[in-house]
Amino acid sequence: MRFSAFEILKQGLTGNKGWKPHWRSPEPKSHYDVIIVGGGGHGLATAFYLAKEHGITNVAVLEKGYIGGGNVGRNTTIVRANYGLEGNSQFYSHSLKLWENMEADFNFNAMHSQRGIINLFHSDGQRDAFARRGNMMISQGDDAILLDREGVREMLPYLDYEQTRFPIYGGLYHPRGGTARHDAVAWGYARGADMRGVDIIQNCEVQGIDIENGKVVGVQTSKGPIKCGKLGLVTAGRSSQTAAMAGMRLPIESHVLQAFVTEGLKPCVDHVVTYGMGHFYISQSDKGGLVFGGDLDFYASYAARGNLPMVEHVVEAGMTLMPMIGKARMLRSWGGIMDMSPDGSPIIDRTHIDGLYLNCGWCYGGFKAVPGSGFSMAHLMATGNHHAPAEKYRLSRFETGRGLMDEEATGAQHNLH
Amino acid sequence: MVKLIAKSAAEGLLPVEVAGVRVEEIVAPLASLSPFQGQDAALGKALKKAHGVVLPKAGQITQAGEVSCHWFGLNHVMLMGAAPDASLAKVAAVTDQSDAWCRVRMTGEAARDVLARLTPIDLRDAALPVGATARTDIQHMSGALTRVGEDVWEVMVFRSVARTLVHDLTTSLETVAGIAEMRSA
Amino acid sequence: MRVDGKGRIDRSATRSFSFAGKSYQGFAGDTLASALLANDVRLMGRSFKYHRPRGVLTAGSEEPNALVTIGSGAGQEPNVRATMQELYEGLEARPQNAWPSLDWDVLEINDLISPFLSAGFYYKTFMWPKAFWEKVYEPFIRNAAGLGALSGSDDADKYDKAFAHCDVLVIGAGPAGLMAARMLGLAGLDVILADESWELGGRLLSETEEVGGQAGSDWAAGVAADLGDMPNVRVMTRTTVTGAYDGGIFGALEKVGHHGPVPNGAPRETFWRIQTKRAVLAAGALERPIAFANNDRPGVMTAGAVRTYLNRYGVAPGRKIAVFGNNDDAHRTAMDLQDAGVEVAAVIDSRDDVSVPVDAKVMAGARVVGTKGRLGLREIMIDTGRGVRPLQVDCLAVSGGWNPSVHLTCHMNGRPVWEPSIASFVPTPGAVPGLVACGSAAGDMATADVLASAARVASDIAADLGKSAPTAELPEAEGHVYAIEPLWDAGGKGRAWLDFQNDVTTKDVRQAAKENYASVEHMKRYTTQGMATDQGKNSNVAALAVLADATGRGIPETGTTTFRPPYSPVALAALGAGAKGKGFAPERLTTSHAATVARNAPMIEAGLWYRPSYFPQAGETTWRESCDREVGWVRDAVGVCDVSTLGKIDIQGPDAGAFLDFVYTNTFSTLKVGKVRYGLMLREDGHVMDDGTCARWGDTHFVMTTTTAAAGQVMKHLDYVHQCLRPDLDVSIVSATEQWAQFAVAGPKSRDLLNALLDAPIDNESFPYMGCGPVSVAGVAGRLFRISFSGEHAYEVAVPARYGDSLFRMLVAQAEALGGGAYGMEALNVLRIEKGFITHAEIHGRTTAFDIGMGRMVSSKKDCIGQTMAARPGLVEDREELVGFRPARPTGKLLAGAHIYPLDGDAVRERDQGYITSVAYSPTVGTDIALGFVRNGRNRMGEKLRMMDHLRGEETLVELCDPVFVDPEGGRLRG
Amino acid sequence: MKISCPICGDRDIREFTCMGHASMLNRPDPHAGAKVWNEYLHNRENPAGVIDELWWHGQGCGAWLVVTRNTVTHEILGARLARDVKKEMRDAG
Repeated sequence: MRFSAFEILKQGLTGNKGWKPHWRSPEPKSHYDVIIVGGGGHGLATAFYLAKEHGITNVAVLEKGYIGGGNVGRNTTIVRANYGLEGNSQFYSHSLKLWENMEADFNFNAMHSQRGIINLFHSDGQRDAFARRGNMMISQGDDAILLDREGVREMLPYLDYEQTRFPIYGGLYHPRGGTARHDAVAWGYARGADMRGVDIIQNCEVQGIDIENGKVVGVQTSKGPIKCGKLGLVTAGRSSQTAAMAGMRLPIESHVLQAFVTEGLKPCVDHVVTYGMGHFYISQSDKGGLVFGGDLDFYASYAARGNLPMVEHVVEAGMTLMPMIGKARMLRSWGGIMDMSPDGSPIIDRTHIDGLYLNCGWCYGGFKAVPGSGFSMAHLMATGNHHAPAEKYRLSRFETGRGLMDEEATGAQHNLH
Repeated sequence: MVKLIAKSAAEGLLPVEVAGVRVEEIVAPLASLSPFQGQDAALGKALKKAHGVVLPKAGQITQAGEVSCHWFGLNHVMLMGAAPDASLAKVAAVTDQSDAWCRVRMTGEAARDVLARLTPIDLRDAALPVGATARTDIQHMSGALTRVGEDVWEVMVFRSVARTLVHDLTTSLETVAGIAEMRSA
Repeated sequence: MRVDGKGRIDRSATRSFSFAGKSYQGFAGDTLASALLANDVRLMGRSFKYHRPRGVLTAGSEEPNALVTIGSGAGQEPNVRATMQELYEGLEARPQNAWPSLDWDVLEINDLISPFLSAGFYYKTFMWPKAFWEKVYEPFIRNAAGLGALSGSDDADKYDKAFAHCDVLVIGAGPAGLMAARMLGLAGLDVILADESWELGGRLLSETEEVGGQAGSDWAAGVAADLGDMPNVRVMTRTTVTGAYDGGIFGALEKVGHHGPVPNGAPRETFWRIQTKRAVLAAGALERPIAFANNDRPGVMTAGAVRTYLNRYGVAPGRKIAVFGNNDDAHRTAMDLQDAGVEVAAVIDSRDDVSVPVDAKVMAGARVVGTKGRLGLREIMIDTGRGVRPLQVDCLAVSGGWNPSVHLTCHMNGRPVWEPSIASFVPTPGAVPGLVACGSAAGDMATADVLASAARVASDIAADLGKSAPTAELPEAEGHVYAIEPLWDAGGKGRAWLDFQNDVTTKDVRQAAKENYASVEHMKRYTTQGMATDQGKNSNVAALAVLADATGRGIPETGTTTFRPPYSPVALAALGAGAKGKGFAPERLTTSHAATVARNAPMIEAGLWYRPSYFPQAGETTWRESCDREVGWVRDAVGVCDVSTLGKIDIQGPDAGAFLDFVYTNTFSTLKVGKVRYGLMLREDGHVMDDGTCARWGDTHFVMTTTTAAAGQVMKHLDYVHQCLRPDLDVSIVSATEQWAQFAVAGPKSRDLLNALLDAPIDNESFPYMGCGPVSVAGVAGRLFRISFSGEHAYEVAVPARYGDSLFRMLVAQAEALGGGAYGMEALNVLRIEKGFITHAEIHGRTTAFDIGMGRMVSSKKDCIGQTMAARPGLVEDREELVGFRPARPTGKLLAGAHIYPLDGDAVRERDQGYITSVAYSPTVGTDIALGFVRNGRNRMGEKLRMMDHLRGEETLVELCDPVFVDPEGGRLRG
Repeated sequence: MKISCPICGDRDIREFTCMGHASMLNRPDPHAGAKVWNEYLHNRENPAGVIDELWWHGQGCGAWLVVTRNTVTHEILGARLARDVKKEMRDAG
């Protein structure tokens, strides 16, 4: 069924009784050409692009819970291509271009809203660093505008320009940045993949990886063994566990990042705003809730929930930057499990095991990467070659030191990225 | 001949008194003592001999007249009220800290309610009795908190943040006083 | 309508208030909702999506409909639950989410086109044309959505945060909470009893039942008085426990000043962090409505809420009231109304065999299946099993049963368990360590059982904590069995609401299931069920029952979504109290701050410190003029700059030298006493962490300096290295940053200046370049280091901080006498760039010792932090190396943050050669100069390249050069 | 979350900073080779369960601690002074 205004009209007039499942719930087949472990955004996107770009449709996505139940459904929905380092720059640039066409690709409105992102800076030194980044963005073909204090004030009149602890010197404005309806991205890819023949199998936990003579041959699951030609591990915060089934130890620590939403409010924040000094970022959802977040809680966690010190710290940053949000009330807080890598950048690579591919290390920037990650992972799995925009995402870079992409410049301590 | 004029950390900021709680600055010599490996007992002896005070256990203070010794962290005590005797340097690293800290004393029944707004530690009698001290967070500042009397507390933060400390204490004093006024209304 | 003789309001204390511009009167003890109902105002809000007219559904914090805006101007507060807002004189409330008025809301049109707005409709359209999303569709959706509005500006209200500690936190002061708190208090434990109301008693304040032979509310008052007499019990009213966190920490919000004018200093709210050993969840239960067609009209409310309005507030929410339920508890409403003289039109019970001792029509085996009345309930449709018949009523009290308040037990990922006997979920024991539920929160519905379970829990906890609780004397209380037969969806023609605020109906849930959003989480996210301000408190259980039905699964298999903190929403101003303006982070001031500000120097933030940007003089109109002058002073005469913000760390002990050898790349154990050495420190990953100087003050005593930016990081790092990697080393590390006020005195006349203040003059012999030692400064014991960050003959002089202000003034006065003066950060930056000295602009976290040309400083003779990883091939091959840049033409402009490209071709990423980190106009050189990094730059000196700044539209031809622009031989340093 | 500091007793985690896995104590010999160093600095067991972690009581006594904690439940099972743990590791060779 193709979605359209006409379809809505037709269904509305007939009691909304004719809607069909957006994806099937098949039983697993005994063999797939490709199995993707992990039904999150990255996994579903990988399956989608395997089918769409490479015609590989004998594909299963195995999800131990419900699809989109991980970070794609619990993030702060920011989409951007404003990275400063070679490697990341081209990758996120490509990913943003995919965002700009994905809704047409999978016929589902993910409400991708290019409302613009403003990264504030608070000193001359930060301005210089942002200028360097902005110049990188433009030289990559993306958009960036350096705003001075007055330029920021024009766009964001509600910030505190007088008393805030770290004064606003200006901002790096990325007009094509924005937000999207996070769940819809997962559902859209699921629907798109399903329409192309991919089997999405929920409540199917992978419990073992079968390797023969250094080659992957299948997986053991809670729904029985399934054979495969190639296997992609796309399990984000659980990557260490899935890789361990193949005897691998990854450069990943899993940490909790909290996010927050307020009660619904009439429109008051029209962009995505990030506050460099306070690890605070905010936007307003179409429903009216202020969606915001900050830094990791800093301790390893699989609990998908955090604690008060970081809750308070994040809100305190918000209060010094934009005290007008004081009367908004926090409605809900939650956490995601972040696969933190040693340089803060991801891994899309093959492994030493034939047919086993790895996609992880997205830290807390995975949402905007979903299309690019899926596209590049599919390319790698289908062709055996690294997709050019993602070719730097090698596992070996940590040992050799070649091509480290430490955007935060904090070094090899996983929780500092 | 030129002469340098001394200024205390909270000069011009204190004393402050709100609703019966008084905050004032204490100025006295401070020296951090950190015993070399295996020299704890020797430091205890030297301290006793030179200054009459006992080496405090973790979380405790000891006192002899004007001189006191506050536990101040891992492997670390602070001698207060006297310049450290030279004998101490043989067994411990000695660092003059007389000018490094802003030290204030807060007196009054509501002082505990004021502090409960600034520090996460347990201020109940059982947890922090008279004579106990703690290194802790004072409103995002690294600080030391000591209970020197039933309603008498000492707060120490770095000298550079003296103004912030006084601001935070004053705000909390006003909060506590305001709430009391509301309750009595 | 007020009912005589009922309620706990003070009828002698009238309170005037306004709603939607009209004035009304209520009484002290009313909520805004009860006072409006007393004035026969039923319409209080509009729903989120369809803008349906809505009245109160509940009498508590879970209210989804009656959300109003309180106050006006900067401090206006949106989304206030009228059911929780205490009435006070002069209260101004306004409706929200309705335009132009609550009665006539244009967007009510959405209700008419609702067939096209079913679950998830927006995922299926608004995609064409693409550009319309941001420009047309989204703005429309955003404006239609949302509830109340923020003022958009800062307000003057004060908020507060505090910590509390106790042995036992009792959450809720209904019968269970009171019982438990009294026993725990008597056992001698420190107890905090928190309740969201201003009065203790919970449901007892809303019911007519007796406890201990007296009115339940009197029993509660008696216990409250007992608790008030116990010094170890702290009663916190108007306090909602909002979250359960790890380690026995709970968040709680106290509404200190929401019920009237707030005196100076007092906050509106205090956010508490309560640390406790144990907690008792005595939060009671929340009544749930039943879904039936058009069950959302003003006048339809929960049966328990009707009793609350009647018994607690003396208000009958209608003149002719019907009661509809599936359980015995609903019958109480009919009885109480009848006793109070309010007409009960009918009691409709979905169960077949019921008897109710009321003088009204009792309809067993019947269901309400429809309603009428545009702005308020006028009529209900009853399916008696033998046909549908109308009944004229203006209020319908509905009870679908009670849901234990399990929310806090879910905050740490606990899942509640289905309890068929009450057709609801109860807490999983141990879901939050240390927290035990009792009373109706644990599923005990009869008051006698509630009291007994509270007593049991209290005595277990007391024993656990080593106290013996007094034997519980259980007061006599009602012990009826709570009989219920589940009824989720009574049906009828039309939409039946589950989530009132978000307009989620049973049809939406069924449609979601059909579209394969069959997981409860998918259904929630697809339909927005449970995502409104009540977070599904009123609707989640019924919604998943409907989902279970639609998918053919049982309720337990269907599972629940997760309740997460906060239990009820918390103002950001409370969570972030104290952080507004400067409160976000401490302000660190140097001892020269006052004197510097007095000289009109603009202050800039350097980490938490404030430092002067420059010291303007009369006639100067730009910072550049001041800066150039200050640079000239240092180059030609003498300048003074406060450098106290640099980290100063005392490293003492027999192994101090060995320790420094391990943390610095170069060797310090060989440094002579009285000498200073430049040191480079790496992170373990081989990149540069910090640089600075370290002086050997004595045999076993070093004084390390760090950069201002990295002072904290380095201190932490040294402690880490010592405690975690080398505890074998006998060394003590103490920060002395704050002990010393330290000033750079730089320039050819620096020694002249110092000799005017030092008690014993110095010369090049006693203080050669990189020498250090004690000095007497105007009679005060100080320290002197001959080091330079400007390339000039320079010193840093330190005195105990108490003398800092005085010494700064004196140094500046002396400098001025010598033709110089104070200089700020701008000049300091120019001076160091001229000399090619790096700061964190260059050692920004991704640079290696190799990159900055200090590869040889990483000694291979010893192990040190970072040494091994710094040797990785990627850290020494094909790197971007530190270089200097000059404009090829003298007027060429350089910009920090610009990138470097070859002369020909496009300035695109693929051709990127490097970037500029620091730029200054050098008055000494007479052009812009810059530092930065270029691929293999050290081998490309003299090469011409193109600087391109896309952002600022600047393109400059540059020449690569040595990063030292001034005095490369270093003669001036030694002068 | 509260950590029971062996020196200060129960303290709110807001007084602490977490550095990550306590395997950092096990610093290899400088000549141990690229693979060993890569394992040490980058690769992690990352258990969904009990972990030893390094925490610094920076807003307290200044001690570095090895805290044993469950990453799924956040339960704290114990805390020891890192220097003691390190000394034991040295003694054990």
